[in-house]
Amino acid sequence: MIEYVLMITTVLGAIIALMQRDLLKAAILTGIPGISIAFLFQFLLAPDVALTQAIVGSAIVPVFFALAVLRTRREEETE
Amino acid sequence: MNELIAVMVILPIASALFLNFLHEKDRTIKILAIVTAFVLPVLALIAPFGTHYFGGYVPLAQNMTIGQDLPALITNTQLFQFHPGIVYIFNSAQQLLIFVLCLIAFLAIFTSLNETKRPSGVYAFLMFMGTASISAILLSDDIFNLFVFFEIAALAQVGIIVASGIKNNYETALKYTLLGNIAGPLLLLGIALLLGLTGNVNITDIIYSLKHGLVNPYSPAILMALGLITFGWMYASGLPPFHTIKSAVYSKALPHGAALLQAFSVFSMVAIGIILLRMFSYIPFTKTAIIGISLLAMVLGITMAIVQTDFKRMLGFLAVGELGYIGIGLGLGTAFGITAGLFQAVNEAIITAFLFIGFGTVLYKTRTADTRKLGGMMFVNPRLALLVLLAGFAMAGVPPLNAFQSKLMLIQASLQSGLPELGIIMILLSIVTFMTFMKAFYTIYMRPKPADLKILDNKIPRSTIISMVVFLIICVILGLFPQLATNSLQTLAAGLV
Amino acid sequence: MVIDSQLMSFFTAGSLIVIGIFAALFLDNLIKKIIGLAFLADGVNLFIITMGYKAGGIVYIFMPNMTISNFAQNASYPLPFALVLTSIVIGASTLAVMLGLVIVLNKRHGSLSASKILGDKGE
Amino acid sequence: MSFYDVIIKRIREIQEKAEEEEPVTNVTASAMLTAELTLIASLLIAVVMIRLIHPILMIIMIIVIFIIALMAMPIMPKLRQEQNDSFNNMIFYVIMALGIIIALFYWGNLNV
Repeated sequence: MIEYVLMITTVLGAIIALMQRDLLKAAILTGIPGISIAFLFQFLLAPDVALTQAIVGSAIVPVFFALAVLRTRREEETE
Repeated sequence: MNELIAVMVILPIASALFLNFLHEKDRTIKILAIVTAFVLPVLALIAPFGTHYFGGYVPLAQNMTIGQDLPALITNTQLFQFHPGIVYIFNSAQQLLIFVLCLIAFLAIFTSLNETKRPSGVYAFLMFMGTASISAILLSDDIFNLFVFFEIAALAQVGIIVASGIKNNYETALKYTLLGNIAGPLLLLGIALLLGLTGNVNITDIIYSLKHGLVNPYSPAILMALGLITFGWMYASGLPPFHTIKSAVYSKALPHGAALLQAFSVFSMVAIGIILLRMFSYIPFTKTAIIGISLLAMVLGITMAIVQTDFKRMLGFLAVGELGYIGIGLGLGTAFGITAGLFQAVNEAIITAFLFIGFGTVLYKTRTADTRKLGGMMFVNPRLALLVLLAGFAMAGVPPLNAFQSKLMLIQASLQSGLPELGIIMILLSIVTFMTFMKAFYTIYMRPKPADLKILDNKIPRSTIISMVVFLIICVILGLFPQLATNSLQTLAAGLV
Repeated sequence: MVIDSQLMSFFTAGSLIVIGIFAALFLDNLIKKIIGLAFLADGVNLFIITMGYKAGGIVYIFMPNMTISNFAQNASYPLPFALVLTSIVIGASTLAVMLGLVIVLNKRHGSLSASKILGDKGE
Repeated sequence: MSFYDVIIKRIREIQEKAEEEEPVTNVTASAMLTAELTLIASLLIAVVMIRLIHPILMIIMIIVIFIIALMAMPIMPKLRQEQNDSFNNMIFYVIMALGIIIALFYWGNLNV
């Protein structure tokens, strides 16, 4: 049952991350689908990929985005 | 077992890493880079033909020590024949294609080391890395290995654009990467569908599964995979709708970089096109689609080339347009047509590199690429002008030069396949190509010099002229003796029908 | 049709791919476009992993107390998983390149809007 | 008004709309004219290949495309504007092409 919850968090997390106006929040929220996918990999019998994805998807990628946002601008522009 | 095949990919990667390591030691880097770049085409010539199994993982059927004690569950099925590791295949066609690729890389590196003031830095690194990945794409019989090198090649191309320092190059680089990050995962999705259906990533094994009914060859997933791989192919080679970004990429690189970049596109188009034909030639729609896309590329590329005012952009669009000829050769699907298409690919890579480096001298002298501001370059250096004119003749297909032979073969092949319309369009577009070239040549070289044009006093390096002469010699040799190329391409083409 | 977790996982992967393409196509902010592309790559990875999954199977690690035939019949298919490891690393590296380019461009133009930075003036 | 004048006029109109500062010279106009004729000619010749499917369909298509080309003349300035360097344009066409390719390969093969 828990895998269905993870699938829903993945999709919802992706949509919510893209809906943020604050780019830093969006950057940090990308970790939610990342970590959900990592747990999903564990359920799909791929523990070593899950380990890699947990590090890359939930730590490295959000940090990359957050660093990029901090070096550029925080708010999305409105026309 | 053939170790030299793997060396063809490993040597450029190793030398790229090593050159980066020797930062700031300009003289050593220069010598080392030229020596390695010179070794690469020689290596392609001396390596014996054959198959290389990475890590020594041969199919179980050939591995007697493991193969004999296995249960009937394995020996009686195809598992016994399948390839467990990455396989590189090296035959006469691959030899010719890799030789030409490495030769262009050598001349581009040779030119760049003398034209740029500081040889140390990432530029040579990126050129070697790109060459290695395209060689791997040509050699690889493993479709996932192909994807990995496809991505490395895309990154190397982005690096070459970023390193050029031309105005607005970062914008073009970002556009190219963004589009690449759509095309790359979708290509991977196509590969994944094939893997899911056949359980294999080795192309020979996938073909075996498709031809011997192990999987349904018309299942929707296969058709989807075919579409997605075609999409990745269009990105890698710059066919429409990627022709605008690809021509922008060529125009934002330095001339020698652009020469190498178009060679990358030409050879990845050939490599992935051959794989498409090998796997899916039983679906009749594949060839129709390849011909349709190629026609679109020819017409859009060449008509867009005429209306450009920037000569680098014009050359970029012409390079995209010429890709269409290769595609038509592949799409005709006969052995003669495929040979003609591959021969055209070899010729086009050489001639376009020749043109990019040739027109690059104008850029070197005047620092502008706008044809409206140029003129009178003929009197600055008439011999160079003559070389550029000969390159243009070669591109248009004037008799003693090489593109004449391949275009003639293409037209004959289209007549033999019962599609004379393609021949007519090819002749028409050749004429328009020549007109486009002459328009640029006239405005840059023959028109009186505009008053506000400043011609810099820097001498054109001798290495640039040597490279151009080498290109011209190859053009003449291939034009007079086309059998040199077609003989080695015929075996591959015959195997694809 | 039986709705099992494998099918649902394919749908999740598909929706991630669609969300990614949507973001790359319609959102104007460059960082958001790149976030979308990261989701696209994630979706493809999830798709490949789901293909190797076997309902009720075991992890493809050979333990000392297993027999070969039991392992061969129940283990999930490991080849896709090996591919995804490579693909994750490639995705992260191209992401870093794109973000680096975005930082440079923001310094030049003072904006993150795709229609402003990547507009029609590249000739 | 001759054909050449019509072309020049239309190019100028489209350039004014696009707010380009380029002057319409003889070279630009002749280049546009060549591109235009090449485009229409190769389109018409390519359509002849439909004869492999059905000869009557080919005749109809040629007539239709000829009329459309005459009505939409000059096509090239518009086509050039469509194929500009704007990223939004590029990605739109890329996704369109993806959709068309998948649809063609998927349904084209299942139903033929």
